[in-house]
Amino acid sequence: MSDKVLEIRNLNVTFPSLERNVHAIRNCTLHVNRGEILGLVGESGSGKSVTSMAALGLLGSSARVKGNIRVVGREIIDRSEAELQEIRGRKVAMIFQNPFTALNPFFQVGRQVMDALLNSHFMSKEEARKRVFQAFKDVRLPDPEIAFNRYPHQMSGGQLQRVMIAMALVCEPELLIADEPTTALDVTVQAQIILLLRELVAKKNLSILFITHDLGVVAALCDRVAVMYAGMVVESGPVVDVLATPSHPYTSALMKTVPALGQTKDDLSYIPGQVPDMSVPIIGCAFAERCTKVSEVCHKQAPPRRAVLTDQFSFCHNASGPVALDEIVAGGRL
Amino acid sequence: MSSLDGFQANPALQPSWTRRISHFASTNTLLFVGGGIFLLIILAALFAPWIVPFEPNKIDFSHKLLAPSLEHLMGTDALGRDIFSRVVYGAQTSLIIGITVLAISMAIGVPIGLAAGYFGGKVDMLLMRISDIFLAFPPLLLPIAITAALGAGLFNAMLALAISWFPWYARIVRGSVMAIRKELYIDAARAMGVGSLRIMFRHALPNSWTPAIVQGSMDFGYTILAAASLSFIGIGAKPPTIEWGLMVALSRSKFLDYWWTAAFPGLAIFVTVLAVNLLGDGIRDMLDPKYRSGR
Amino acid sequence: MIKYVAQRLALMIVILAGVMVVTFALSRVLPGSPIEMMLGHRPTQEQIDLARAKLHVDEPIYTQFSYYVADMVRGDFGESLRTGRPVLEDVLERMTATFEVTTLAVILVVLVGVPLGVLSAVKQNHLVDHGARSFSIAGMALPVFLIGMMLQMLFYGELSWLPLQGRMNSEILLDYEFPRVTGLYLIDTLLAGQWLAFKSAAAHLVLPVLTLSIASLAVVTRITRNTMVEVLAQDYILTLKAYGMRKRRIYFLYALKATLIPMLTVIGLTYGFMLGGSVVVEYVFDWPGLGGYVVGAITKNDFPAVMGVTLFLSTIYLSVNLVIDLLYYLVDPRLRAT
Amino acid sequence: MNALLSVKNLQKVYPTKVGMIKAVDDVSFDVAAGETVALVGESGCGKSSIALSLLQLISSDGGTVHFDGTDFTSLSDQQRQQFRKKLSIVFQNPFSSLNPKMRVRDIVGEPLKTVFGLKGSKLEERVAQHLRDVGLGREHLKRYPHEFSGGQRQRIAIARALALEPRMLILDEPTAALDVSVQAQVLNLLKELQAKHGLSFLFISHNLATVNYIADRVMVMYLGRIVESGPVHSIFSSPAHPYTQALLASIPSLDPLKKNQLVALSGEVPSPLSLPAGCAFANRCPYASDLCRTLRPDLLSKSEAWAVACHHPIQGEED
Amino acid sequence: EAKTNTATYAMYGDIKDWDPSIAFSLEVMMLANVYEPLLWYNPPESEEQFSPALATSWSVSDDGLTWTFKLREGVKFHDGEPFNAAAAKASIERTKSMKKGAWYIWASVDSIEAPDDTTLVIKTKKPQPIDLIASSQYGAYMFSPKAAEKGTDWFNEGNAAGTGPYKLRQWVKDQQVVLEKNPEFHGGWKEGNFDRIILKVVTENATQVQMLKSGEADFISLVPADIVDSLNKEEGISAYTVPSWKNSQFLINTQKAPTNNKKFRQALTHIWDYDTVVNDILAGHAEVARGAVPATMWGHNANIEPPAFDLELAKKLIEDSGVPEDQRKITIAYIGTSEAYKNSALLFQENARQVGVEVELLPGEWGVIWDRAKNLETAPNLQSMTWWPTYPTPNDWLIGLFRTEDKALFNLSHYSNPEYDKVLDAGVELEGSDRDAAIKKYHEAQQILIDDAVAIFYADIMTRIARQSNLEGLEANPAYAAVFFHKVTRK
Ligand SMILES: Nc1ncnc2c1ncn2[C@@H]1O[C@H](COP(=O)(O)OP(=O)(O)OP(=O)(O)O)[C@@H](O)[C@H]1O
Ligand SMILES: Nc1ncnc2c1ncn2[C@@H]1O[C@H](COP(=O)(O)OP(=O)(O)OP(=O)(O)O)[C@@H](O)[C@H]1O
Ligand SMILES: [Mg+2]
Ligand SMILES: [Mg+2]
Repeated sequence: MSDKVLEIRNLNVTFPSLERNVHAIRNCTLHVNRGEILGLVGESGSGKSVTSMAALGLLGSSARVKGNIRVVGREIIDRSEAELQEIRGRKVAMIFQNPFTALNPFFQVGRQVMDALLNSHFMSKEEARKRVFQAFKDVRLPDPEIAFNRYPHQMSGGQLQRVMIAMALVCEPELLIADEPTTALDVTVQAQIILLLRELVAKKNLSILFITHDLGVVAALCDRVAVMYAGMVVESGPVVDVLATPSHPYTSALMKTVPALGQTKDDLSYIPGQVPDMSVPIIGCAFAERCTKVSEVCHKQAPPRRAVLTDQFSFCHNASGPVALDEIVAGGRL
Repeated sequence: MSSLDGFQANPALQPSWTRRISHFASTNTLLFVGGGIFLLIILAALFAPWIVPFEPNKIDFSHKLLAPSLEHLMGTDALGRDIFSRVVYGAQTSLIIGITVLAISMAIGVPIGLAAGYFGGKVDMLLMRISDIFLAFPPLLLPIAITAALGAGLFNAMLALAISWFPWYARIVRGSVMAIRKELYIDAARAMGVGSLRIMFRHALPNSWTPAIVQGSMDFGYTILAAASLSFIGIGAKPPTIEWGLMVALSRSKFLDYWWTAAFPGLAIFVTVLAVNLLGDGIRDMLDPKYRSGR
Repeated sequence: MIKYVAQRLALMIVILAGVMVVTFALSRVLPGSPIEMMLGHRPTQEQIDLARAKLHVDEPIYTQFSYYVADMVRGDFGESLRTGRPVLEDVLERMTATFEVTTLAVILVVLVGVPLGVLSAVKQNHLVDHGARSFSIAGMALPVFLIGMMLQMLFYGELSWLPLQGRMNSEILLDYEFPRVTGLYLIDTLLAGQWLAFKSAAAHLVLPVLTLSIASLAVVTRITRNTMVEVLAQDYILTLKAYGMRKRRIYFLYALKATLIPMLTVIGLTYGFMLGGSVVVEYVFDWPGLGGYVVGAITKNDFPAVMGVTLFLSTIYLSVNLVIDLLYYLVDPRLRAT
Repeated sequence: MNALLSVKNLQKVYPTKVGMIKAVDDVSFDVAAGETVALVGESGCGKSSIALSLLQLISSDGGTVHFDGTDFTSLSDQQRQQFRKKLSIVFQNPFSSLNPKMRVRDIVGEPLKTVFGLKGSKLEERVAQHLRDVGLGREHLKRYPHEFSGGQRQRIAIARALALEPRMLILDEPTAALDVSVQAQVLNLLKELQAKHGLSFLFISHNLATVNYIADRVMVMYLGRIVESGPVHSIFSSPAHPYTQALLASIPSLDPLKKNQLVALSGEVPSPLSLPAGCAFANRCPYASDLCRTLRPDLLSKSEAWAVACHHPIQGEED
Repeated sequence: EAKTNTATYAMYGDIKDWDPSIAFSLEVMMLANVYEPLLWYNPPESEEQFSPALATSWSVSDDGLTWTFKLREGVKFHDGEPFNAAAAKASIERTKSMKKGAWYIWASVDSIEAPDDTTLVIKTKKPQPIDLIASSQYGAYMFSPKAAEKGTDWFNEGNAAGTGPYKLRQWVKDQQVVLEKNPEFHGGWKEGNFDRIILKVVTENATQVQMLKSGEADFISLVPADIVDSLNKEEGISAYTVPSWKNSQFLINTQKAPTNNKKFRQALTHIWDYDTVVNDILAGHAEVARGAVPATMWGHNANIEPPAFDLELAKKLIEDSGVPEDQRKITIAYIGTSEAYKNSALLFQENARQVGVEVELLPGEWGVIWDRAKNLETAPNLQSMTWWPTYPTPNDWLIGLFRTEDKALFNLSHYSNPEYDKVLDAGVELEGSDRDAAIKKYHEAQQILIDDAVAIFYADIMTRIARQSNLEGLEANPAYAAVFFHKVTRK
């Protein structure tokens, strides 16, 4: 068995509608190794959430999903609901962006966490309750007993997000998918969550797919990062490498737009133009329209996957480094 | 300003109207069936004199209670009147009822809702309590009480229905105005020194029309049904007005033996209301994406 | 809790006062003199004087109103012109018949409409959904009186399965004495252990209840479906799915509870529609309840009776809504926040 | 200092079902002509409430707001209309701050119409001119907001705010709803416009990095009160208030090697419904003493332009 | 045990007044079976005009002022009280003094005496047909003095105490009245008599018809004329008509514009389509009327020709009348539940439209439209009326409907013609002494009504009966709108 907890290969997701087909994910490939945190970054609409939903088979019947997704070695695509239920909660858990809406307002939070636990593991209620208390303690919720009987509206966003994390932990999944779990929170709370997640990964050998649009959070939390643009991963690699020496023009452009403390430049740089319309077929490189290093080939041919450094890959015609020939076909035409 | 080059909205993101409509036609066949039938009904109402084979009020006892035939498509009633002709004319009445009741109840309800939602506080409290009073009567009972006081008759019935129905519009408009009031563009307009009245009518009203119209299109059918019920129990339309509910009422003593006397006017109500409801549903789907089927 | 109840109660009283303003106003806009209308046939001078005194017509309108309110609060709705008895007595006597039909209809609507709506939402765009939606859209387009008449034609005229009208078979009503404990024949006959009478009562209830239910059933199915669809699109449902929760548990525990509030609202409204619809249904089925009473009263210009029933049913309706408000409180933890 | 905007002891209380929320508690500050002052703090600390009560879009419950020497709070609605041309606002969310049923021409033209009474081609001319200022063309006049991207919408909102040719703009988190790539464009635009028109900005944000980029001075808020104010570079390099310090330490750096510098505050933000008697930050503060828990510190000058509300300010190297 | 023999009668409204002194409406079905008067009036063509009820014999003094009734012995009221002269006296006096319902039939009575238990003496100031009055279908019933003591409220709780063949067993308000055989009935019982009568409230005639067809009802009260023949064809059902003293007319308001114009009124009589109404709407179960008194009643004027249905003539009369075009609007009030009225009115409305007269229909419940019609302000131009005598005399119509009244009661034409009153009074004066002379006067009076066009006299109607055909012993009696159940047996 591979040490890849999540493996997505050539994922394509289309939302068909009579008005226009939205081709939201185009040949996306990424993986999460056991015990690592992969950051998935990208602008709004780049397909981060769709990718994560696909990983759990949660996209529903309105989406057409093609490619391979393996979670802990099990194929996800085209599986029945019953089979998926085996995986969900037990092998992989998910945390959503907005903790205020991700919990049912009509039930006490403890009950909801306990239900998730009882659903994925067979045990007595008493036992389950104990474990929930423990999980609440682990995520440092003050007064677990009181928190257990609270309704969501009686808790703050940071607390709720911790409840969500506790829910994920208590189920002891191998993979945790977190879709922008800190975006709705304040920086100080965000810092708490980041530290908490780091600690939990270290303690419990958890693997996390962490979705965010904040490169700073990636830097602070993740081991590896995958940068998404227009439905595909354009660059991936260890955080240290990608952020220090971005090989894709999009990654570097993105980094330059972020104002950083202590920066005293007169003008912030920006990325001109707009994200491509996902309902229109893209020929060549999706970023070509906005790229400063664009060349003729970019408009004609989809860029191949190149290994830039040992573990750093980039989909760019102009990225330095050798072309991994075996990947040209896989990354190929749309 | 060089930094702004290429900052254009992509027109492809906005599908054209024709595409939208054709998309709609194919996803929402029922809407188009409803719309089609409704159009036919409107045409029937408008061109009734040219369509009908017989004078609708012409009494001819030698032809009474004839079963449907080629000559009398829907048969004749106890007075030998051609039911088909009467059903066609009945469309006029029903449409007038629907339009009048909705117009009156919106004319009362919309301004009330607008003022309540916009000003909030005590104004809201007062106006809404007043509306609540009218909602406290079980539906149909207030119209009954009002017509009992004002006297039976189609106009009074319509007025009574409108009075009992306006609070719904007040509520809906208020609700959406309250929601809109929280929208930043209202604050923005105020910040730019735009006056209250202008904000109410230029900003709040156009944005709260949608739910009112959606509600209206859903209520059109209810109105026709309610008016027919009032006619049926004898406090709505009176002859020589031709109204479907009244036709059923007049045939009540006969329908077990002469089913067509009640069935066709009843069917006319059903088809019309169904068409209107389908249309209303479609309009709602179109204007209010929340209810679109499927995700 | 007590504060909440007190608030709701106060609101209800305020609205009830408003309702009285409306009925009072209506009773003063009667064509001709209200007194003549209220007294009916050839009143003697004596009767007129008495009525004038009772209505306090010589005093200012607000004084008249205060007397009116005092009368209503005491339950003095005046005398019915038709039966010559106090309206309240008539109303109380007939109330149970209406209550029996409307309550059964509401129960039927809830028991059938809610599961159907849930099913329809869960099986979105599948056959069940199409079926349920077609039913609900057709059901809402059927005039109540037509439903009643069609059912009569079918079950009495064609099949002879069910009785045409009335509340109980005459002979059974005579031969099987059962004490009117609740006034609901279905319950009273059971309490008395009278099977035949129970069966007759039930058979007589079928068509009116069905007639009264169909339109509301359509509405409730539809609204359940729509709220359920909305709820199912909520993030917290996604959370449950992401944790591999079984569907049935999601739908019938987590989602349903969230739809309860809109459902309660709809059930309240439905009850109102039923009270209104009972007017037509009781008329069609000769049902000896308040609806039939009010139609009779209208044709006879029995104004005190019409207003009495109106006021009475409004009070009932308001009380139902009060109960529903209290249920909100129990269902929605957010209302309980302190 | 000749302040353009001078706020004294501003108070705002929201009565709610469950109690009174003191959203703005005794806030005073000045903004000089041509200056950019930033207001930062966590969500719910009262930033928007200040913005709205400056314009009296919500009525304040105490204190005064002098703009250009006139007390805004004591004006009648009528008089206030005239003043509104001098002080304008851009809101956080360009997706909801533009009326979806109005064309760009009317959105930008409306204040011109109601305040200046402009009409017809004159109006159109002015609108086009303002749109040009923010980089939009005549071809956009007839479009509706939904036909624009987020960044473009924010430009329209800025054009509208500039239509009355104000002397000061209040910017309530103008880039919070935008992607980083777009955020940069809007920030650049704002800087450009300020240089061109000599505007003052009150820049509200919770993103310290953008504040650092755009502002001269910064005021840090915590639970309705200003806890520290002063020049951006001084405060960001050596914060005096423990909260400011924590805030700065909570921002993840782009440099993965500094990831261990990330420090998190412990504890929860107290409910605004029941604020503690002493310093509101005391329960999360690593330096809190008994004094902090009983006595609320006042905002006191630390140096000429620097003030802090803390019993135990952090002593950094003074510049 | 033998099966109870039950008859079900569908009646279209519940009993309103249980007090026999007051009841004046639908109650007759109950009254005539639970109570008895002193005499019953026999159907026309019987050998005797009356049959004994609680009186076994009676006589009148030569001056016609003193009537002596010999009462039946050994009769007990249902509550066990004995029936005797004192009880009879008390009954009549109570009815008379209550001034409700049909009390006026006793108005001319001067005194009542009960010299012994079985003798009742009634004295009047003027000669009066007390025998007819004592057989009236309202206001002439004998009831237990004990019950009377308990008062109207007691009756209205659903109680009765008569001497009739049936006792009141149960009253479920708005649902049913059940009568049960009185085993002590002085008339005795036959094989096949009903043990029990259910009077079931069924307001809708369609429903009644259905119940008859299904056998659920043995008799129904609402038989639309146009289905009599088709009903009769149904197996097991007998539907037919019998002569009655009823006639129908639309009274034309002579004081309200535009019908205060005689020419205009005459025009209306020509707009009425007599043949269609009688032949189609009433399905031939009626005759076109000739004036106010029906052909079945003595004193009828057969020389009167009904006005022709002639729209041309009507048009001309309207033009001549001088009623301006914009005032040619009339209202027509009738009992809304009646098919026949409704259809006639619709026909009239349609025909009137053709000659430029707009007709507004005012259907309503009798009590309501009656109240309106009495008051000139609210009165309609045309008022439906179906009349039958409380006791058999032509003057019942001529006085009741058309004699000048201070305050309108049934003169809903608001007709006041001194000449007519004079001729009529002369007839009434002669009725006791010289019937032929009286008839002459009555004929003259009827002609005046035609000349003045005070009403559209359109139909002498027959009573429609529909019942199960396995019943025997039903005899038609125009004097009573009731079925005498104890005379009926089931085969
Ligand atoms: N159900 C759907 N139907 C049609 N299009 C969809 C659907 N869900 C997502 N999309 C489209 O897919 C694309 C990717 O969306 P996704 O939600 O994954 O973006 P994201 O990267 O998560 O953005 P954000 O940062 O805003 O959350 C978008 O263009 C979106 O419009
Ligand atoms: N209309 C209102 N009614 C009641 N409470 C309110 C209202 N508006 C704001 N508040 C409360 O006042 C406090 C300050 O709110 P405000 O919107 O000013 O915060 P903010 O700093 O702008 O937050 P954010 O960064 O989330 O925009 C919060 O606790 C908020 O819940
Ligand atoms: Mg997302
Ligand atoms: Mg804010």
